[in-house]
Amino acid sequence: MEAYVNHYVIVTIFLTLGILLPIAALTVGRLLRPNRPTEEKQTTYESGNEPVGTAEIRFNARYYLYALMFVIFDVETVFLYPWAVAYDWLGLFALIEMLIFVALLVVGLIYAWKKKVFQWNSI
Amino acid sequence: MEQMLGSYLTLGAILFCIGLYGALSKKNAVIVLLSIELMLNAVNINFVAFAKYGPNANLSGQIFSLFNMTIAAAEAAVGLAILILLYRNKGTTDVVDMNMMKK
Amino acid sequence: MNEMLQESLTWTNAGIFFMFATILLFVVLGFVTYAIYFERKVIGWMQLRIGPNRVGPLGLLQSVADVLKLLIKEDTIPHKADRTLFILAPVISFVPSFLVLATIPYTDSIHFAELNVGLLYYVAISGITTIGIMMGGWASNNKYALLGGMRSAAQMISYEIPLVMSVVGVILLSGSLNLTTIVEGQSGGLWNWNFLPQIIGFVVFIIAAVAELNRTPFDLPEAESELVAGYHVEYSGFRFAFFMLGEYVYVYAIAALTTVLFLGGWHAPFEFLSFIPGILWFLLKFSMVVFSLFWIRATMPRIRVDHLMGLGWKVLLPVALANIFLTAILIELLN
Amino acid sequence: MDNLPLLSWITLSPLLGILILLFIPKDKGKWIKTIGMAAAFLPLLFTLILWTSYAPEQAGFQYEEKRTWIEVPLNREAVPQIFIEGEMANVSSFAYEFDYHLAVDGLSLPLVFLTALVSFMAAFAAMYIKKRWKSFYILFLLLQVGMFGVFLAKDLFLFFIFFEMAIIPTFFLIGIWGFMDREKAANKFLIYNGVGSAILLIAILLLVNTAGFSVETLPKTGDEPLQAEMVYHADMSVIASNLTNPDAYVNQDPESLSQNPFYMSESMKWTLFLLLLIGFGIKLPIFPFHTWMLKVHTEAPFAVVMIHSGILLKMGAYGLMRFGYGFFPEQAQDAAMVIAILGVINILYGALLAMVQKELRLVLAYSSISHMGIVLLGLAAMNAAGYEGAVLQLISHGLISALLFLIVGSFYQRTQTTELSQLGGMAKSAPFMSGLLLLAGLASLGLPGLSGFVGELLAFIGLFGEMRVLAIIAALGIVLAAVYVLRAIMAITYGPTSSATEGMKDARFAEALPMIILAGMIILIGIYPYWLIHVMEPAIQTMLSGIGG
Amino acid sequence: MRLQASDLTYLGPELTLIIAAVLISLIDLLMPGRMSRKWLGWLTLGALFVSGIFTVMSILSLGGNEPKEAIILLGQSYRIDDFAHLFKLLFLSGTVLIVLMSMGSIRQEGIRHEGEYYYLYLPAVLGAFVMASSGDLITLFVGLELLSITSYILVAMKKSDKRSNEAAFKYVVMGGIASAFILYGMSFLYGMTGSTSLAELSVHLQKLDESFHAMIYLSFFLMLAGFGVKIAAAPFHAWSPDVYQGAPTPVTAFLAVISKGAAFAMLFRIVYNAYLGVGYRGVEEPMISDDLFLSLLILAAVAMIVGNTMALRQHNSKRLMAYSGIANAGYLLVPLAVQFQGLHYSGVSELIYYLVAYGLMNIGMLAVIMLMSQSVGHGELRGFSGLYYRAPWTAVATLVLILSLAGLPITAGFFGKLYILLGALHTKTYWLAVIMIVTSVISYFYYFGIARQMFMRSNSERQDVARNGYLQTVIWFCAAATVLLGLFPQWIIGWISDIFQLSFDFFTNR
Repeated sequence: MEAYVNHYVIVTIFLTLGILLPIAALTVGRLLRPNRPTEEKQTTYESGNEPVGTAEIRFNARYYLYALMFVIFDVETVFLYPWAVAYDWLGLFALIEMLIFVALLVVGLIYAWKKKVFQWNSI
Repeated sequence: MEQMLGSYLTLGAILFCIGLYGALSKKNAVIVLLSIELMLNAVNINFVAFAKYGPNANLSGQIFSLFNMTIAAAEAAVGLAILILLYRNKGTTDVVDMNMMKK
Repeated sequence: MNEMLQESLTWTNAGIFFMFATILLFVVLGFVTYAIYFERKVIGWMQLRIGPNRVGPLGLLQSVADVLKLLIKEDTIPHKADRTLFILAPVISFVPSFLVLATIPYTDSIHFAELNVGLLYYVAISGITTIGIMMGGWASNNKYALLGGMRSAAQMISYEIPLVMSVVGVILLSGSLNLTTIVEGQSGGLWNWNFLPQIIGFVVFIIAAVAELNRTPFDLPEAESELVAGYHVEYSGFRFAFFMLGEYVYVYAIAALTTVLFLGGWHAPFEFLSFIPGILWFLLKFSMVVFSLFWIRATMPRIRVDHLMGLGWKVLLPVALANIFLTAILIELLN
Repeated sequence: MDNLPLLSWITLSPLLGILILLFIPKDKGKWIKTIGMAAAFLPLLFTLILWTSYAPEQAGFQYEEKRTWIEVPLNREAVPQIFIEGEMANVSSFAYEFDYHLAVDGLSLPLVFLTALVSFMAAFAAMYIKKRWKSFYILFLLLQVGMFGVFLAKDLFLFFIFFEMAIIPTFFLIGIWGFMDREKAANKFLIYNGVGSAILLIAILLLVNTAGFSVETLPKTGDEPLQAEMVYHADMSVIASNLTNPDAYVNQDPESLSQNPFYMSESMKWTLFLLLLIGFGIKLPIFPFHTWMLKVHTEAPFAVVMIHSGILLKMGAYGLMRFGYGFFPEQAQDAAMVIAILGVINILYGALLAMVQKELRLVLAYSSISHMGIVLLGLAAMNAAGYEGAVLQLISHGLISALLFLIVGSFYQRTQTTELSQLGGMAKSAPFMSGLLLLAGLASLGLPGLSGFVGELLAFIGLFGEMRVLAIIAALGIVLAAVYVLRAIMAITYGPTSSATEGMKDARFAEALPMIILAGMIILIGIYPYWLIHVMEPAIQTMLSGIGG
Repeated sequence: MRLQASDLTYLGPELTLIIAAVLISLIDLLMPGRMSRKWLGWLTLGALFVSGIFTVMSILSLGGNEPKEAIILLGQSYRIDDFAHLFKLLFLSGTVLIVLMSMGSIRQEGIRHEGEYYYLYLPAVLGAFVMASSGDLITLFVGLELLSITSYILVAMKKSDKRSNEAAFKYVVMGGIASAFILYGMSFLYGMTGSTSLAELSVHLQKLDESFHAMIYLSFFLMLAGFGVKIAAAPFHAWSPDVYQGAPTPVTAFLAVISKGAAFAMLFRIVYNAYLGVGYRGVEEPMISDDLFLSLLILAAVAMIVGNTMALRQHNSKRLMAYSGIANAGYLLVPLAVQFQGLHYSGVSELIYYLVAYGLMNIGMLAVIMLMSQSVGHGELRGFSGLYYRAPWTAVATLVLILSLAGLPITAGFFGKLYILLGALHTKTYWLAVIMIVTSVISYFYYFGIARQMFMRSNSERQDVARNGYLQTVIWFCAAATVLLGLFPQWIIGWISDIFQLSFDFFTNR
């Protein structure tokens, strides 16, 4: 039990360090760097042109499709990992079950493929 | 460890209520969907807490929460897809504007 | 440290853990500094250039100078940017990169947290970086940055799937998610290392890893010629540095993970070489992987964006899935 | 003759007409009318056959037809075994059983006859219908089936179905072929009757669930353990016998029998009686529930009003007698005073309002309410004379109001109005119809020698023996009846000829025939009521025996 | 514990559906784009049919077992019993009608993904199967979500129609919230007992001491709220009118009949397996389960009252059907809410019979509505005006369906209500019986409103009624079956009681 807690203490320490470093570095930077903001410096960079409109626009729906595909297949691994870990116990029966499961997902993949989800049209 | 269970359940309940509140009162449809996810995750906390500290602790709670995650993902996927469709056709994700029927 | 992990937690112990972690942090920072230098050198030599050679002997202090320059550079935040998110983004993209290092074992005695779910932990935490990158792209309120951020996110999530799937074969072989156990499963020589039985998985893993790192040939998100600089176009000074830092820490992490998962970790390739300490073997393999990553960068041209996505979904994913079942069936047959 | 399913023939023969009508194109108006009338005649024919072969002196039901119709099995796991007469028996089946059970007795027979006659006459009167004959006759014939079924069904479930079957076609008949405000009238009709039948349904189901329960042991075969069948019946005879039998489950206190779910407490009986009273009372109609019927009388086509006023209202009275009084005589006895008061209210209220109406149809509607009050009085008397009076009043009112509406319909045909102020001087242009109208009016006010008199007289005699004061007050209604009837008839037949009645033609033969027949029946009953009383005597004696008085 | 190859025969119905769904979707993908998709509809029908055959075979093979016993697969998580079989047959036949409706509406409803429109019903029905058949909370929930998620997509099938999108989104949100509630309730159920298997659950629940009683209530009410949404019972009904109106009409029928039926099957299993007789507090005190059943009764009453009164104000025919569905959810709750006691053990057959009746009349009525809106171009009630003149036969069939909905003889709807009423009176739940009857009378107003439009109004819409073989088949089948089942209810009920025995099929655990 102690070991269990200790390991996560270490993870927490890493997390703390990970957060501390940027804070420290940026604080140090703030002390060292000059700070003379002007209007020009703070405009959005658009290859030297005056910026047009904002960038908070609708993106291409294609990105969502990727996100959806990602969600589906990433969740698949939720089942694949435990199965893989316990594979030696589970044996053939679970293999076939998992095959069925993955086959169904592959059907989904084919569906997306055929519906041209993976066809990237610019942007 | 008994107290642990209580705190987890309280956390779950608080999250669930926040989620419910968000789902019922928020205007932005995306936040509504997020709130639903929050509710489902609150339930997962419950399951995992019971699986660890419950009066009859065993693994099935964790298994249940695995299934929940999957299902929540699928639901979110479908929900988002529908939301995109709606946004394309109506140009808004404001829940208040969803009153086409009922007139 | 190993013994301390078994004891119950005290403030002293925690302090010692903290110290070790800090040491690692500095090691990593040192690695990053010299990895950048090394990369520039390697690429330079490969392209028949000299590479950095002005600052310090052989240009060894070049990266240090770069860091200092970034440190004292004025930091601007555009007016139109979403200030909170803008500041938060580099932190969010950096923190997970360091956090994943907590679970990597260097030898059977030198390691930090030994989590039962180590691999899962790595996969889960590393996914957070995407959010930081997206956040940066969005918060800048700049079209290039947004496009870069979106592309980056799309690419990272697309390649995360094959990455995650390709290691399932390894898990099947070792029956554990604990990285130490995985390494121990590979003891007994070169032919026991996972990259041989898992050659398909290994290849998929490397390709996906390179893409995850946003490195050439998959560096679309920061393609200078197309998107100016991608999601961090509006960043400067140390905020920009943290994006860079995150990327190079991931190089470290991926190289270490590859070593652990596929290259037998601290094990010697042959029995008779096992007198050499494990840490050296580890470092050797680790350096090889890092070198290969730079090598790839030097040799490969950038891939086209539509090919990039197609490759991930249409090739790597099916191959990774096939690999899983091939492995499973082979295990079933051999037992 | 006894083995012929005569009652089914009576009830279902109109369906034959429907079947034929379905195949006739709807533009062949003449054919449709002929077939419709012929189909409406069939039951009358069978009823006449029935009457001739009916054994009037015999008490109880005749011509029984019983077939199991719906047998809904219930889960037997609740009670696998039952204790019967000191022996354990296996329950072999447990079910709801609803039968197709028709039978006729002295109470039903006159009403069936009335139905057959009046509906045939109404089919004649339906000539005036101007549109959509086909659907009219189909609905009309369906309605006929429902009415016969109500008077003949001996199974409560079947009764209810026929009861509803009479409501729905009427709804459409009013709503499609009625006058200006027809939809409202149809709706009002539907809702009131819907509520009525809903109340009825509760009562019926409660009865089925308690008094309908019976256990029947099967004959024992060999060494097999005893087999028993537990059945919930909806059959009238089963329910009635269970209610009267002190050994039946219904009457056994839960104290004596552990957890007896069938026990019917005194308050339960009262509830059921009241439910039946209200359910049928809406149909009858009893005073506060009467408004729907006024609307129907003014808006429905005349053929439908003939049926409605002539027969449908009688269904309520019939049901009340058969079920309310039949099942719960003690409660009826106790409630006699209330019912009598309700009757008096009906009589006086109807009569008073009839006096002030300006529309002929409303006069008749209120007079119907008044006459139904007399039926209630007869029922409240709870003796032979009262019952006979009530039934006779039903029959005679059925005939009279059918005749009245037939004539009024003919008038309307010629004048397009039934406003009293616009009619007048009919006696000149249409002496025949005016004469018959007068006859019907006189019958309605109870002139001796005509049918109305007999019923009223018997009902009053019955009540006079029991509740003298009420009888005297009610008699006032008779006087009022004379006033409103004569006022209305005078206004139509005499006085200056109005523009509407100018140059009006008298009845054609086809119109006159049903009028003559109806008038003939009125006179026949008035002169020689014995032929009806003689038929219903045994049935009424049976009913009275239930009261124990 | 593990699945044997021989057990696969029992899973025939489910396997057929899933294989067919995969195959048909692949066929749809690989088929050239220009080819007619209509025969995918026929394939779907074929799959449903085959699944039906397997179900019947399974019933027959169960009947052969002496003594009768349910087949329990996969570690008690899946039960093959006649309770499930009956529901499965109901779902299959309902879906056949609905697919026929879909085939008759594809062009008019403006649906571009024709293949999906057919074969998505298959996984949805599979979800319903799993709900009816599972003996474990996890499986129950997975089935529920399979059904829900597929129906979210089906509701959104009219891609370019804003109403459809909006309805789908509302459905997703309400469905998601409902799922969360159900899950939350399940989590407490699991927490108290440490088991997700319904059979073990009930054993544990009976043994719990006083301190858990509050949690029993909590778990039940949370689940009830969730299921209230799924069955669209007031006060959890807010979504249903909008969703019913916005969805393509066949999908509306699917939601109204199959979804609801499956939720009832699931509710039945949970309530009776887990909560019956739970929470004994002493001889004089009422048991907790009595309170729980009382709450079900109240829910039923509220649903009837709200559904029927709100329906009075509707002008749109599909919204009307939605409110009628809410009221019917109330009626359907009655056999569930009336506990098994005394001589009353017929809750299951009451529920199933009324579901059959409800399915027939609802599907039929929605087919009529679809036919009408195809002819006049809108779904308002006035579209029905003068239908009798335009299409007398359709009008007559509609009248039959209306009578059934209103609960007038001689129709299946009448007998169904009567049967439920008998059950309620049996257990002396008089107040509920009265509410049921009174609300039925209220319903005459709006049901006969349609009849008035059809028969008594003149023909304000001049259009002819569209000819549509599929829809007309559905309408006539439903009308005919409604009358037949009203005349001879024992055909169904007798058959149910022949094959189904509560204690063996529903309560046993191997």
